[in-house]
Order: sequence, then C-alpha cells, then structure tokens
Amino acid sequence: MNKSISFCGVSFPNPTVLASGILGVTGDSLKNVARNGAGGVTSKSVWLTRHEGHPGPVMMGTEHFYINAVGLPDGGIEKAKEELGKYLEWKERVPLIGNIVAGKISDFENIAGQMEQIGPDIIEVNISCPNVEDQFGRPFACSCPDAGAVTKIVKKVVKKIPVIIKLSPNVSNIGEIAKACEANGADGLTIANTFGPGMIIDIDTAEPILANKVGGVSGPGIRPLAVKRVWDTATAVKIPIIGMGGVLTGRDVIEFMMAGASLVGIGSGVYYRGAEIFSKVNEEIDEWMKEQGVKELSEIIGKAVKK
Amino acid sequence: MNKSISFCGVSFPNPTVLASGILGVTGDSLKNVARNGAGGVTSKSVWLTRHEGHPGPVMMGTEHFYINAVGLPDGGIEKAKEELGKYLEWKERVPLIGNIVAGKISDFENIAGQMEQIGPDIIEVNISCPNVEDQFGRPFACSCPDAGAVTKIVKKVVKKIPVIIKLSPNVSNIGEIAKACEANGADGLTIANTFGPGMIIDIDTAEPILANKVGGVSGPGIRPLAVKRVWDTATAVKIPIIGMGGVLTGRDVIEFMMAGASLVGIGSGVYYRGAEIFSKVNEEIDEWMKEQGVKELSEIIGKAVKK
Amino acid sequence: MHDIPKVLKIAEVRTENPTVKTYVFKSGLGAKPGQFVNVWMPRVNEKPFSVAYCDDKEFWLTIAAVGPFSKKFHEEFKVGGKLGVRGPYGHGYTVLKDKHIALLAGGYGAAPMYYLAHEAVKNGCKVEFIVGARNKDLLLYTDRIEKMEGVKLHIATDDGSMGRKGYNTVILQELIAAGGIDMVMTCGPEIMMKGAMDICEKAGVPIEVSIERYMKCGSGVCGNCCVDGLGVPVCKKGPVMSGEMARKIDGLAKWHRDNVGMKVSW
Amino acid sequence: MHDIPKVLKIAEVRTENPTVKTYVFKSGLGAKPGQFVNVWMPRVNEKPFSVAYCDDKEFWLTIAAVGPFSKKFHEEFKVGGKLGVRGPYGHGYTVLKDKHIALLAGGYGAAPMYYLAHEAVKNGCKVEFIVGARNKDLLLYTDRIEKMEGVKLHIATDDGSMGRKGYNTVILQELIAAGGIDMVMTCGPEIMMKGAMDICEKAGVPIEVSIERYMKCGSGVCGNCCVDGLGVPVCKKGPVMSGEMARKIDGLAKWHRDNVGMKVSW
Ligand SMILES: Cc1cc2nc3c(=O)[nH]c(=O)nc-3n(C[C@H](O)[C@H](O)[C@H](O)COP(=O)(O)OP(=O)(O)OC[C@H]3O[C@@H](n4cnc5c(N)ncnc54)[C@H](O)[C@@H]3O)c2cc1C
Ligand SMILES: Cc1cc2nc3c(=O)[nH]c(=O)nc-3n(C[C@H](O)[C@H](O)[C@H](O)COP(=O)(O)OP(=O)(O)OC[C@H]3O[C@@H](n4cnc5c(N)ncnc54)[C@H](O)[C@@H]3O)c2cc1C
Ligand SMILES: Cc1cc2nc3c(=O)[nH]c(=O)nc-3n(C[C@H](O)[C@H](O)[C@H](O)COP(=O)(O)O)c2cc1C
Ligand SMILES: Cc1cc2nc3c(=O)[nH]c(=O)nc-3n(C[C@H](O)[C@H](O)[C@H](O)COP(=O)(O)O)c2cc1C
Ligand code: FES
Ligand code: FES
Repeated sequence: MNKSISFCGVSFPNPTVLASGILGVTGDSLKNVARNGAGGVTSKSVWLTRHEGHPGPVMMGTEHFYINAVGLPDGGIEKAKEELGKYLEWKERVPLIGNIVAGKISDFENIAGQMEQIGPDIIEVNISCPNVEDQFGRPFACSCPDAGAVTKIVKKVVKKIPVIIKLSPNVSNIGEIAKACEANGADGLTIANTFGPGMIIDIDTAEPILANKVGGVSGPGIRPLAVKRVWDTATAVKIPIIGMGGVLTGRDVIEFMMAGASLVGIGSGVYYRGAEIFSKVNEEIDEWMKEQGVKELSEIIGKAVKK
Repeated sequence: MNKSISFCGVSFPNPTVLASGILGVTGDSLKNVARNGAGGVTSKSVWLTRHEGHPGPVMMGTEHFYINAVGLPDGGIEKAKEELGKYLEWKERVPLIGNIVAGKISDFENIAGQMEQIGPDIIEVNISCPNVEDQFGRPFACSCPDAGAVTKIVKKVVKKIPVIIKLSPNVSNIGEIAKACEANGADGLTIANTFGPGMIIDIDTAEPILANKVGGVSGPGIRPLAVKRVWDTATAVKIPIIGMGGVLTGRDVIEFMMAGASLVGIGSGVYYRGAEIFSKVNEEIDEWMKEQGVKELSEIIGKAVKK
Repeated sequence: MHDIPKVLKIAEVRTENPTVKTYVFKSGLGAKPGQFVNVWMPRVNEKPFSVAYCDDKEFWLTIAAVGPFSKKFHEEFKVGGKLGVRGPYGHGYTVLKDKHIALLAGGYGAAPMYYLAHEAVKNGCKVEFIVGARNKDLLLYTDRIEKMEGVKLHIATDDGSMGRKGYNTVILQELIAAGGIDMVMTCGPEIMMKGAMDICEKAGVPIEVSIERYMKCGSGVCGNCCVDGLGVPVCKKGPVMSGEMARKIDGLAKWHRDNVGMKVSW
Repeated sequence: MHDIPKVLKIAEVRTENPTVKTYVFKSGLGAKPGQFVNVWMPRVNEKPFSVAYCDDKEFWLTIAAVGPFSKKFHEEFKVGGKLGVRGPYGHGYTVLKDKHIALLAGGYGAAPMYYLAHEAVKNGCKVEFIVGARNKDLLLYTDRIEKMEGVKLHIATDDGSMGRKGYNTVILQELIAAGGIDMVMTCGPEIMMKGAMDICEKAGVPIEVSIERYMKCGSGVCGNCCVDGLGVPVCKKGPVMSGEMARKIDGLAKWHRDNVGMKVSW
C-alpha cells in the first residue's frame, strides 16, 4: 500500500496537509505537527511586515462548526525567515508550504520573492481570507481579474518553486476563478478558505461573540459545501488541487480525493481530534485501503468526477 | 410573557414557523405540525401543474448537516386547493404561508393569482431553490433584476395578502437583492433557502450519494452562515424577515431574532428533534424569557443589530 | 443522528418464487421486526424495504419485482453486488412474551412476519402464522415457517391451489373464535389488514398493522408518507401501529398518495 | 465539543490588594486546580485566567490589573456585571493522596495554588505553602491559607516586610533539604519556577510547573501558545506539566512570544 502523493512535483508521504493558520506559528510548532503524522505542513499566512490580528475572542467551535476571525496576525517576513528556516533545517521534515498574504496586488511581488528565498517546497498565495474585509475589501479570490493578476505577479518573481493559489468558496463561479489562475500560470490550487463570513450571537448580552463580529466558518458542518467546490474546480481546470473544509476522518480525506483533490488539508479538525488527527486519519485511510484492496492511493484522485 | 409576533400584519402566536418543504405535503400534515406547536406553517412549494421531483436518495442527514435535492415535487395548484383549503377550514389553525414556485418569471403571475384565491395568510415566493438548476438555471434570487422582476409580477396580481420573497444565501450581495425586492413592493423576506449546493460522495462506490449528485445544505453546521445573512438583510431593508437555517433550539430562535428576524423557520430541525421540535423550542424560549425577565418577545427583534 | 447509506455486498440471493427474491447481507443491522431500511441503487433510485430477518451477523431483504426499481434490482444484483442501506427506520411490532399470537401475512408481508415469528418464539410465544396468496406459486416463506418450532402454519389461496380456498382473514376469524389468541399482528395489502382490524375490533383482540405509504426520507422530514386524518409521517410514527391508531387514518384501505403527494386508489 | 462562552454574573468582588481582585461566580465549572478559563469582556477582548477556586456551586477568578484588559476589567466589573466564560481548558496539577507536598507560589500564582492546596488537603495531604512577593502589600491569599488546616504557610518578601527576606525558592530548598517532601507544585514567574525545577532536580523530587504563554483559542488550534523546543501548545499539553517536560522548552524563563508570535524576553 502506497499513500504517497506527488503534487506539483513535490512528493508528500501521505495526502494530509496542515492547513494554514492552524498551529503553524513557529518552526517548532510545524515540527510538532509533522511528528504527529502530517504529510505536509503549511505556515500561517506571512505578511511582509508585522500585522496585528483582531482582539479576542478570535475563534471557537461547537460540535458542528468552527468559526474564526483571527485577522491574520503575523510577525512579518523576518520572523518567517527564522521560524521556517528552522523547520527547513530539520532532517525528518515533510514538505513545507509557505503561505503568503498581502493587502494590495502589487505587494505580492515583494513578499513572494522573499518567501521563495526562504526555500519552502511550494508557495501558497492566500487571496481569500474573509476576516480582513473591513481592512482590505472583498478578497481578490472573488474576482477573476484580481485572482489572475495576483497569480501573474507571483509567478513573475517565483521561478524555482511551484505556486498555488488559495481560493475562496464564497463565490458562485469558482470554476471561472480557478481558470483565471490557471491561465496566469498557477501550478495548483487550494480549495478552499473558510465560508461566509458567518456570525454567532450571544443572546444573554445580545452581542456578536467574535470581537470582529463576523468570522470564517469551517469544520464538519460545511464539508459537503467544500467537497462541491473541489468538484467544481476539478471539472474546470487541469492543475492539481489541495482540498479542504471540515475534514475529520480518513473517509473524509478519501471523499475529497475522489472529488478531485490530490492532497487534503486539515485545519479545524485539530480542534475536534487534537494534533493527533493526522496519525489517526492516516490509520483510517490505511484501513480503508486494506478493506477495499486499494494499493496506490493516488489512483483514487478524481475517481467520482471521472465516472 | 408574550411570544406573539405580528408579521406583515398577520399575528403569529409564537415566532416558530414550519419551513417550506418539510412535512407540509397535505392539509392534514400541516395540521399535525400546528398541533405540535408551530406558530405558523408553510406549504411545500406549489407549482402550477404537477412537477416530478428527483429520484432517490433525495435527502439525508448527519449530526452536522442535512442535505437535500428533492427537486420540488408537487401535485400542482389543484391539489393545493384541496389540501390547503382543508387546512384553512380548520378552526384551531395558525397562520398559513402559501409557498409558490415557477420556472419562468412570467409564470409567477398565474400561480400567484391562483394561490391568492386559495386564501393563505401570506404568499411566499420561492426563487431560490438550488436543486433545480439543471432544469431552470441559476435561481432568480441570484440576480437583482430577476428578483425584482418576480416581486413586481407577483405584487401586480396579489392585492389582498402580503407577499414575501424567499432569497438564496448563495450570493455575495444579499443586501442588494433584498433591496431590489423591497423596491418592487415585497412585504417581507425569507432568509434563506439552503446553502450550496453541496455534495456528499460514497467512497466505497465513488458515487455522489444524492441521485441529483448535488443538494442544498441546511442544518446546524450552517447556522452561523444563515445568521449572518439575516443580519446583512436586516441592515439593508426595512421590511420584516423570516430567518432560518440550522435552528435546533430556543436559543437558536432568539439568536436569529436578535440578528433581525421577526419569525424563525424550522426545517431540518424536524430531522434532529422530530415534529415535537416546535413545542420543545417554544418551551426553551419561555425558559429564557423567564430567566432574563423578557416580557414581550417582539422587543428582541434586531436587538444585536441596533446596538 | 447519521443516516448516510452504508454500502454492503450481497452475500447470497435466494429465489422465493418467480417474482420474489431474498437478498442476504452479512452485517448486523439491529432492526426489530416491522422496521424497514432504505435501499440505494447507485445512479438508479432508493426505495424502502422491510427487514425480513436480522441477527448479529446478517440480515435479509425480500424483494418483489413489481416496477422499474424492483425489476432492475432483480436483474442487476447478483452475489457480490454493492448497494447502500440506511436505517433501520420506524416502529416495529411489539414482541410479546409467553403469549399466544396470530400473524396474518399477505404478499411480501410474509417476510417481516417471519422475522416477527422468529423473535416471538424465542420469547416463549405460541404462534399461529396465517399466509395468504392468489395461488400456490405466489406463497412466500411457507417452507421456512413450516419448520419453525412453536409456529403453526395456516395457508389460504384465492384459487384453492394450496390450503384453504379464499381469504386468509377467514382463518384468522376462526382462530379468534376458537379463543385464546392474545394479539394479532398483520402485514400485507391494506384491504386485508383492514379486514383483520374489523375482526379484531369485534372480538376485542388487540392488533398491530403495518401502514405503507410512498416514502422518501424515512425519517419524518419530507412528509410524503403522511397519512390523512392523523397527519403524521408513517415512516416515523409507523409503519407499525395499533389498530386503534390506524382506524383514525382517513381513506384507510381506500387511497394512498404517490411521489408528489397526489391521492391514488389502492 | 462546545466552547462558546457562557455568560455569567459576578456575584461578589473581593479586593485582595491594591492591584488584585477576586471575582466570585455562583456557578459550577468542573475545573481542576491549574486549569484556566477564557474570560470574555464583550466589545473589549478575551483573556485567559486560572481558576482560583471551584466547587459544585461557585468558582473564583483572581485578576491582577497589569494592562489594558485587566485594568478595564477592574474598573468596569462590579457585582452583577455580565461576562462570558469558556473552559475549563488545559491540564491541571496532579492531586496526590496522603502525601507531603510543597507548593511554591509567586504573584497571582497564589490563587490557583490555593485551590490546589484545598483539594490536596481534602485528599489527606500535608501541605507546605510557600508564598513570595516583592513586599507585604503584594502578598496574596495569605489570610485564607493561614486558616487552612493541614497547611503550613511560609512567606518570603524581597524587602523582608513580611516573613523571610529574599526569594521564596530558598524556603523551598530548606524544606526539601529537611526531607520528607514527596512532590513540589509551583505557579508564578517563570524564573522562579525554573529555580524550583533546578532545586528539585538536584534533590530528586518531582515537580509540576505551570507554563503561561500568550493564548487565544485555549484549545490547541491557533498555535500562539506553542512553546519552542517541544513545539506543543501549552493551552492543551499544559499549562501544568512536569519539570521533566518543561526542561525541554527552549528559552524557558528566557523568552515567550507575543500576540503575533514574536519572541519577547521575560
Ligand atoms: C415501509 C415499507 C416496507 C416495504 N417493504 C417491502 C418489502 O419488504 N418487500 C417489497 O418487495 N416491497 C416492500 N415495500 C414496497 C417497495 O418499496 C415498493 O414495492 C418499491 O418501492 C416499488 O418500486 P418500483 O420502482 O419497483 O415500482 P413502482 O412501479 O414505482 O411502484 C409499485 C408500487 O410500489 C409503491 N412504491 C413505489 N415507490 C415507493 C416508495 N418510495 N415508497 C413506498 N412505496 C413505493 C407504489 O406506490 C406502487 O404501489 C415496502 C414499502 C414500504 C413503505
Ligand atoms: C494559563 C494562564 C493563566 C493565567 N491566569 C491568570 C490569573 O489567574 N490571574 C491573572 O491576573 N492573570 C492570569 N494570566 C495572565 C493574564 O492572561 C494576563 O495578565 C492578561 O491577559 C493581561 O492582559 P492585559 O491586557 O491586562 O495586559 P497586557 O499589557 O496586554 O499584557 C500584560 C502581560 O500579560 C500577558 N498577556 C496579555 N495577553 C495575554 C494572553 N491573551 N494570554 C496570555 N498572556 C497574555 C502579556 O504577554 C504580558 O506579559 C494567565 C495567563 C495564562 C496564559
Ligand atoms: C483558526 C483558523 C485560522 C486560519 N488562518 C488562516 C490563514 O492564516 N491563512 C489561510 O490561508 N487560511 C487560514 N484559515 C483557513 C484554513 O486554512 C482552511 O482553509 C479552512 O479552515 C477550512 O479547512 P478546515 O475545515 O479543515 O478548517 C484559518 C482557519 C482557521 C480555523
Ligand atoms: C427536505 C427539504 C425540502 C425543502 N423544500 C423546500 C421547498 O419546497 N421550498 C422552499 O422554498 N424551500 C425548501 N427547503 C428549504 C427550507 O425551507 C429552508 O429554507 C432551509 O432548509 C433552511 O432551514 P433549516 O436549516 O431549518 O432546514 C427545503 C429544505 C429541506 C431540508
Ligand atoms: S418518508 Fe419522509 S416523512 Fe416519511
Ligand atoms: S491558545 Fe491557541 S493553541 Fe493554545
């Protein structure tokens, strides 16, 4: 049985990837996730310079959904150099996806170039955070020209490693947006960021609970919505996809792969099953492969779509 | 303590309303829901003539979400005359919302006129079903001109009873769509229909499980997304709102009301707690009102928004 | 709270008669007699079927080929075939202890009644099992029932090709008249069950019936299976219910409703 | 799986010293000593605080006014004030049975240590409670601790205004040297806890420490509280952990990280 997946030419020992913004604040925290069995890890979104997040509460979960408005806090690219550098020196490491973010399209050039120098295996471009709209307006991932323009500018500077674009699920034309990225040279896509935004209100105080009032929704309740976004993308483009949204079990990972994902991200799942979710999910995948007689996991990618 | 709500001039004994498409296939099934404590009931969407739904499976639930693609099966307006007529004759009845649907904008004129003759308290216009896209294209609720045009045509014929428009949550500009309806005379809005569509795949057969492949997502996992849609609508228009999406408890009903809903629909909740959900939720509202010293439930409408 | 279909493989197919087959699945289900499952044929449709037998290791479905779905099912599904099952749904029959009961079965109703007999006998009941059919070739499960200890088989056929000629309700009436029957359970055509209800009411014997309606969700949501009069979904408040409750159904044994909720005569 | 804040009313406010107040809530929490909650001030912020006492009917939080949140908290929250609480989160201290233990507290660390002492005594432990502060006015909880049966209070102040002059770790060292201490638990400034760890290691006495880092989610998701070296979130794998584990933290008592994950010296 072989669970390894080749994605944009990078070999991942298994299809599970730590989603951006969960745990990956420092080099050592990324190592910790890798030790727990992730096939790859993604850094928290890195800005060029220090960026304060929102005040608290910034995130919380119920059994059905997770909601967050962290507001992309980050120490900036200098911190990333130290932390990601530390991770990259580690011998037992799995592939690192360096996630970058910027407020203006033109700013992506600088941050992308600097991220490439740090040397992750892949650069992921976050153009889809729903929690900084007050500051930066609708995400670039909500418009074909914007998504295309960001892709183009990043691909212009990043020459040595693959570039993937992280899209928003909060559009009615994700296939079109995906095509715009593909046409501008994207090597892959991450489908998708959080849904909404959504809101939860405390009824005893009549106050929205998140300090930011609204937040992106993830977790098990939105999984069918995310699977459909991956399906829609897989039928629109040829470049490979990292699927994510509500993955809790090995069966969920396989569902995303059958819908067209090559790799599958896990974020909120860490809330539901701890950082140990990676090894648990991989065991569940093993069981299923054994039961169904699947030898080569990569063969199931897009299996439900192709039928 | 008073839980009654006046909505578009119609008095509802409590804020819970049976959502369209759940249980309300016959006159007697509507009575059964009213006996279970609903403050109002909505008919399944009525077509002018018989309309076959999709083959099965058409719906199913997990603890986190409900997904359906029934495909709006209906016997047509003649059946509605008999069934809704039977309900309307019943002395102990609560308000009836007659939900109508059509495939072309111009078809709404005829069905709306005939529904008005049946005599429900309110007409709800379903322009937002995500499960008949293959047949009819993107729902009218996804475009301001379309949503406005349907409203106008219905308001042209329906003179004696209020008309509310049921919108889709799958747009990025629900406030604008709501305004288009308001500008064309809508008396209220229902926020909202199901999310997505979404998809669930059986991994042992690599087949999407719903026969229609995709289906609208509802249930507790999407509640924060629905609350935000209600909030966005309440801040955009002055006409009253029926909020819905994932309501399971009395606290959920209050949350929707604080976000701006006057009445709150319950659909998938019937899956999670049975038809008895209406009386249970009302008891939970009573408890909360007692605990917090709220005498007049209507006073909490929009309380979180106004702050 | 989880009713996503579970995909199972058919372990065995038994031909019961020219139009009825029994499918065996090697998997526990935890169903009580009278409960049903929704059976999913990928890319075709999903339909409700009663559990014909069930223990820790296996369960059976007995399927009559009557229309597009069931005929396709018979044609396509061989041993090893994969299909989805969700459930069990609904209320089952009361399984009494140490009583004398009569079971009245018509058509594929013999299958769930067989399972009920099995459980009742385990519980110390004495069982009168009355099976009816148009003719001998359409009788179901009689070989199995005959072999059961504690169960007495009574047969009626319309044409008299086996057992008594005429309706099986006549046998029920005689057994009740003879005295000692504590309760009656029935599954089959609604007109037959209605007949049994009338007999039992007169005799003051309690009865449970199984009310089938066009079903979709199986879990009390879609409303397609709501019976008139009561207004409740029988997938949830039934299919098995007391004769008393069934009597409140408007149009009992007269009409049911189709896939869009239109009335159809039985 | 549910960590939405529960809104509670403040039942009582106790002034501990000029900058520290204890807030009492009449509600069970089910927290163990050493666990913490996230406290939400609507429209302001949310911050972690240790549980200072907890039983079936009430719990306490002891809050030092050190910055914008905690100062605003002191100003705005009177009896009847409404705020949100979620948790308890994290690992607490081991509550031993019938042992002789030493508790070493610095700053607001005296509050959770008080709760631990309370539980340990209930469990038959003999407790040496060592409290330290810069001066007498900043000592916390000493009145309460003094009254506890089975607990011996030891005080150290930097300026000698009460108890021994100097670090409280000196008292710990003496108690251990005297023999009979089975285990040490400590909560307070990291440099103090590090000192205690060194003492215990030399003496071969087990120790538990409470590692505080900048926290947001409290549930092992955001990663802001991950300690270097181990890489694990201390909101989940801590805050209380063994000295052995704490020793693997890079930068222990040297640096922590701020709200965006940048290193800051203690
Ligand atoms: C609770 C319950 C238990 C049942 N148990 C059995 C069983 O053990 N064995 C068996 O052979 N059959 C059983 N049936 C009936 C079975 O579901 C139908 O025979 C089958 O769905 C027919 O589908 P078709 O496409 O082959 O025929 P069609 O030509 O579509 O229909 C033939 C008949 O079946 C009815 N039917 C069709 N679809 C449904 C549906 N979704 N729900 C209910 N009735 C339907 C029709 O109203 C019609 O009377 C049961 C039905 C119910 C409601
Ligand atoms: C597990 C744990 C238990 C705690 N228990 C208590 C307690 O019982 N009593 C008490 O008074 N304080 C306790 N604290 C510390 C308390 O959270 C901070 O004092 C408070 O957040 C300060 O916020 P501020 O805005 O008032 O001050 P600021 O000026 O913002 O900060 C003052 C200090 O508090 C730290 N701090 C600020 N925000 C946080 C945060 N979100 N998480 C962790 N540290 C933070 C800063 O790093 C700085 O060292 C605890 C902290 C943790 C992690
Ligand atoms: C707490 C939290 C923080 C996140 N931060 C980021 C981020 O910094 N950058 C980013 O691209 N996505 C971020 N996301 C989105 C996730 O990477 C992921 O796309 C989304 O949560 C869906 O996956 P999940 O359901 O497995 O969590 C964040 C999500 C959560 C829950
Ligand atoms: C099984 C099912 C059938 C539905 N059918 C209709 C319908 O016929 N017409 C309509 O306007 N909405 C229909 N809806 C949408 C619901 O009325 C409601 O808007 C949505 O499910 C969100 O509410 P909930 O989470 O409480 O279910 C249907 C929903 C479900 C789950
Ligand atoms: S089958 Fe849907 S309510 Fe009974
Ligand atoms: S506070 Fe978020 S991981 Fe610890």
